[in-house]
Amino acid sequence: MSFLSKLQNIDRRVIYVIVLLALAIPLINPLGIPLSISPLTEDVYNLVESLQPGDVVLMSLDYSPGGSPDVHPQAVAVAEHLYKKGVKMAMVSFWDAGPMYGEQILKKYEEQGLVYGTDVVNLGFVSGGETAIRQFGFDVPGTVKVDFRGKNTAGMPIMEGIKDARDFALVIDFVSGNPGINEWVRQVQGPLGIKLAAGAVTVNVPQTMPFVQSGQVLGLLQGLRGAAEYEILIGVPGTAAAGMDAQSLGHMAIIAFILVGNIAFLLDKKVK
Amino acid sequence: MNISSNPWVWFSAFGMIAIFSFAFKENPIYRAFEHLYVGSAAGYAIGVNIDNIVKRAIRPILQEGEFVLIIPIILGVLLYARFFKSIAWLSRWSMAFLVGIGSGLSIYGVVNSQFLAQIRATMIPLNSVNNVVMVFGVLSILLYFFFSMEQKGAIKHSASFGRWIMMVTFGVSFGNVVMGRISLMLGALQDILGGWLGLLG
Amino acid sequence: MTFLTGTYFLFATTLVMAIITVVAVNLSKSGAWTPNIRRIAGLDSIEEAVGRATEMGNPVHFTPGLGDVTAEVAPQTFAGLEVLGFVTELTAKYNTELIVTIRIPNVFPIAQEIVRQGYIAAGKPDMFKEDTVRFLSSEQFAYAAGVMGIFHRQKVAANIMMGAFWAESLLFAEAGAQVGAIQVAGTAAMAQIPFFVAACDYTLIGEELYAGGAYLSQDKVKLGSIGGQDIIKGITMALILAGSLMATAGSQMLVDLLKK
Amino acid sequence: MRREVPIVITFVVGIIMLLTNFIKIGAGEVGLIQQWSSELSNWVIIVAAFAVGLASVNLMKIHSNNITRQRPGWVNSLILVGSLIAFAIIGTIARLNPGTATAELNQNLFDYVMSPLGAAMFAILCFYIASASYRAFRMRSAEATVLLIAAVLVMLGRAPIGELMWNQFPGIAKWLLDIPNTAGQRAIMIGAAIGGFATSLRILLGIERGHLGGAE
Repeated sequence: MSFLSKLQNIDRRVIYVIVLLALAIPLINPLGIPLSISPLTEDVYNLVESLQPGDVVLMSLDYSPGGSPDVHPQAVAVAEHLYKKGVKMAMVSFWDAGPMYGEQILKKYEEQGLVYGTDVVNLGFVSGGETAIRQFGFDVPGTVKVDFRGKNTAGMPIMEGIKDARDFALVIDFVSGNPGINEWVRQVQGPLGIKLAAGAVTVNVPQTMPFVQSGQVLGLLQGLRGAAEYEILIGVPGTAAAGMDAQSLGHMAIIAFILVGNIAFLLDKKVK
Repeated sequence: MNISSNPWVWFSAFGMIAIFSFAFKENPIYRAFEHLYVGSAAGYAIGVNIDNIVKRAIRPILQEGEFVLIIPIILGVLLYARFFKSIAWLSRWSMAFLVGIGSGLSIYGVVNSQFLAQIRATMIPLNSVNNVVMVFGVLSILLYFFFSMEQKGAIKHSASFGRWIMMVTFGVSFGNVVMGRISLMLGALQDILGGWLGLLG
Repeated sequence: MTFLTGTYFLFATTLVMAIITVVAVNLSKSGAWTPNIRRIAGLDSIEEAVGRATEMGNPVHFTPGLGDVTAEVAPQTFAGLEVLGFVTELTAKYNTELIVTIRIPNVFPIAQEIVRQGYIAAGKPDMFKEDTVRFLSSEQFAYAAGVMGIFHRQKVAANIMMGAFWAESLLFAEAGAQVGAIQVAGTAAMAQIPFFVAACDYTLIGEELYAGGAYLSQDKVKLGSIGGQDIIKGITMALILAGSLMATAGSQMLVDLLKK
Repeated sequence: MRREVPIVITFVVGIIMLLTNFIKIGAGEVGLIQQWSSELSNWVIIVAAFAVGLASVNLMKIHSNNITRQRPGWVNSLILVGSLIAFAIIGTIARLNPGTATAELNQNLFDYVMSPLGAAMFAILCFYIASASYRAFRMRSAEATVLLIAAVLVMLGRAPIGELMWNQFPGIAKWLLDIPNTAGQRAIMIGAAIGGFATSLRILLGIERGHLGGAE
């Protein structure tokens, strides 16, 4: 076996170890590479910035453990911004794991004095996918009569004046697949014309772009990097920002793999 | 180093390392944790949905007398008829209900938001390179997926332009997937290195 | 009865699309009009791949994807199974061993029947062995690991993947490349297409999979539906072109009409 | 009965859900069709909750068989069945009794068992994309070359270090995402909308019955 074909057939475990090191070392010893802010992230930031204290924002938490590392930090960062602005947060989920992530976020703000039912509420999980999103969008109190914690939503101060999705000052869908932003756009944004923004798992970003370009989605956080940019915008760097150096080295490693693999492939073809 | 003293954290760190070990070699510990994950996710979903049934159907029936909700409960129970050969056909009534609602709903949503809205957004003046790429990119890809016509001459060239645009589209997806996958690994590493070993500041 | 405002054009569009689809399907069913679906280029690459495997004397691997026949992705699985019929005939013609791996229990009996019938139709019923169609595991990654094992042990020379795929697509494509197999893939799972294009010799993209399946099965309803969709596509293209030419000339008339 | 009833059900409920967007009957604030469609949607939420259990029944059947026959790997089947039952029971009790110790246990099971294991299962994909990058993604054709170049440009634009190397990379990546990608995704979206429309219509009209299963 020639050197070139040996190089092409290197043990995959060697590659795994290189990737692990490229990610772990900068996590432990950050390099401090500067991060520029994408206009799409700024759009979301400005939407939140334009809200008034007392407005109610709906966060639709539509992700699972599989996508959570890419999306949950976005929800955490946006919630922090909403908290600072004095905006009220309602949460709902069309994925069954969603409410648990909602509880993780709410716990922190309840400890800081926000009152459940007045400033924040977790409306829980609604089964039924696309149909559920439509039903919720058209009739919020009728669809979630009881919240995640088993309390009646009727009479909660935060739910006062909320009839359909148009009564939220902004709806942000944090999403790692279907049902998610597609369904929100076609079942609620289209017919009702709500203000809709999204935080998407990186993999879904390209598919969401036509909605952004056509103005159906007003702002988009793009995966973990979107969360990191948001953390920097609100001046509270968190786990997402801490991971960006590792993202840099990880990308470099993958690009190097593609280059070396292809150089060996092309040279090998020439030799043959 | 500031190792966690929380037994839950120890358990989850051990579980994650066990799952990662699959990449290096398939092994019994991986298989045990894989089955634990599959079982727990399925069990979790059952708990969530029983809660939904109780809150949305059973309580309204018992406490508010909304007896009409017995119909969806029957439809729901009928889904399980498929596990009994003699009455398996009954489960089709429930499927027909779910699929009918889904189709009716999606026709409207798809035509409105993914068809007309996107056509409208493509009706842009041909006054810049970007706009020309956008309009002719969309047109030539639609042409590429035209099946009842042989692709010859000008049509062939135009459709092949469409295929090239798609290749760039797929390249963009590829690049995004890389970032997404690294994010997932970072999340796990932050839990292991930070949450468990206390190595991260 | 009143129409809701702002939905006139939408309603008209839905109605026109429905009429075109229904008429096309019915004409095709009655035999009055059969849309002439062109041969998809990817199908020729399948023939090439089977030919290569024959030259090398090594088996062909086929998977109809990881989707269930009752799930949303069912059309992809069915299209994959239609291609399986074609692959079976080819391998029968060339006397080349075929290995079909299955992840979904529901798909197993269907695939087995297709392969058995394919061999009988080609006059070679003896080629069907009990382990031609293999159920490996219903767990996603366990199935993927099983397929990778088969690639290495049996020195698969051609790998054909048609159906719905998820993240395991990477593993198949890599394992296939490692053993030097010719690979042809087809899927409508948009997230996986990039990996197939980068690692396979030919990839059927999205709707091509359905059209390929309809072409091979010659199912009248499917052919009629594809014909109807082509007509709608043609009208769409004309609309876009007209709209953007009018926009270039400074008129927003068509854009406004679509909002009505 | 067996054949016609499902087709009628599909047609009737489908038409209601479609027309609710276009037509209003009755003088009240909310039209008749709108009332029906709202009630039907409520039902879907309930029926869909029942549907989730279907997959678990299959899982239970396969794995309890493994256990009773002591097939190889039956211990793993036991783990699966045990965790399924435990999570289902604890989850149900916890949700119906919020604020209790069971609810806390349920949150811990989610935070420290289900969530990290699920995240780890998907994190392995990072390894796979790395090894496939090295060993499988080749410039074997002009098309694959274009794809790989676009991919590398996007990666350089996305990783903060790319900008440090050349400050134009983020701009290039943004252009690729905004223009050719949007054109491609939009065309695919329009094509999928036409295809999805045709499929939904065939189901609604009973021309396509695959979802009802083939066998009588």
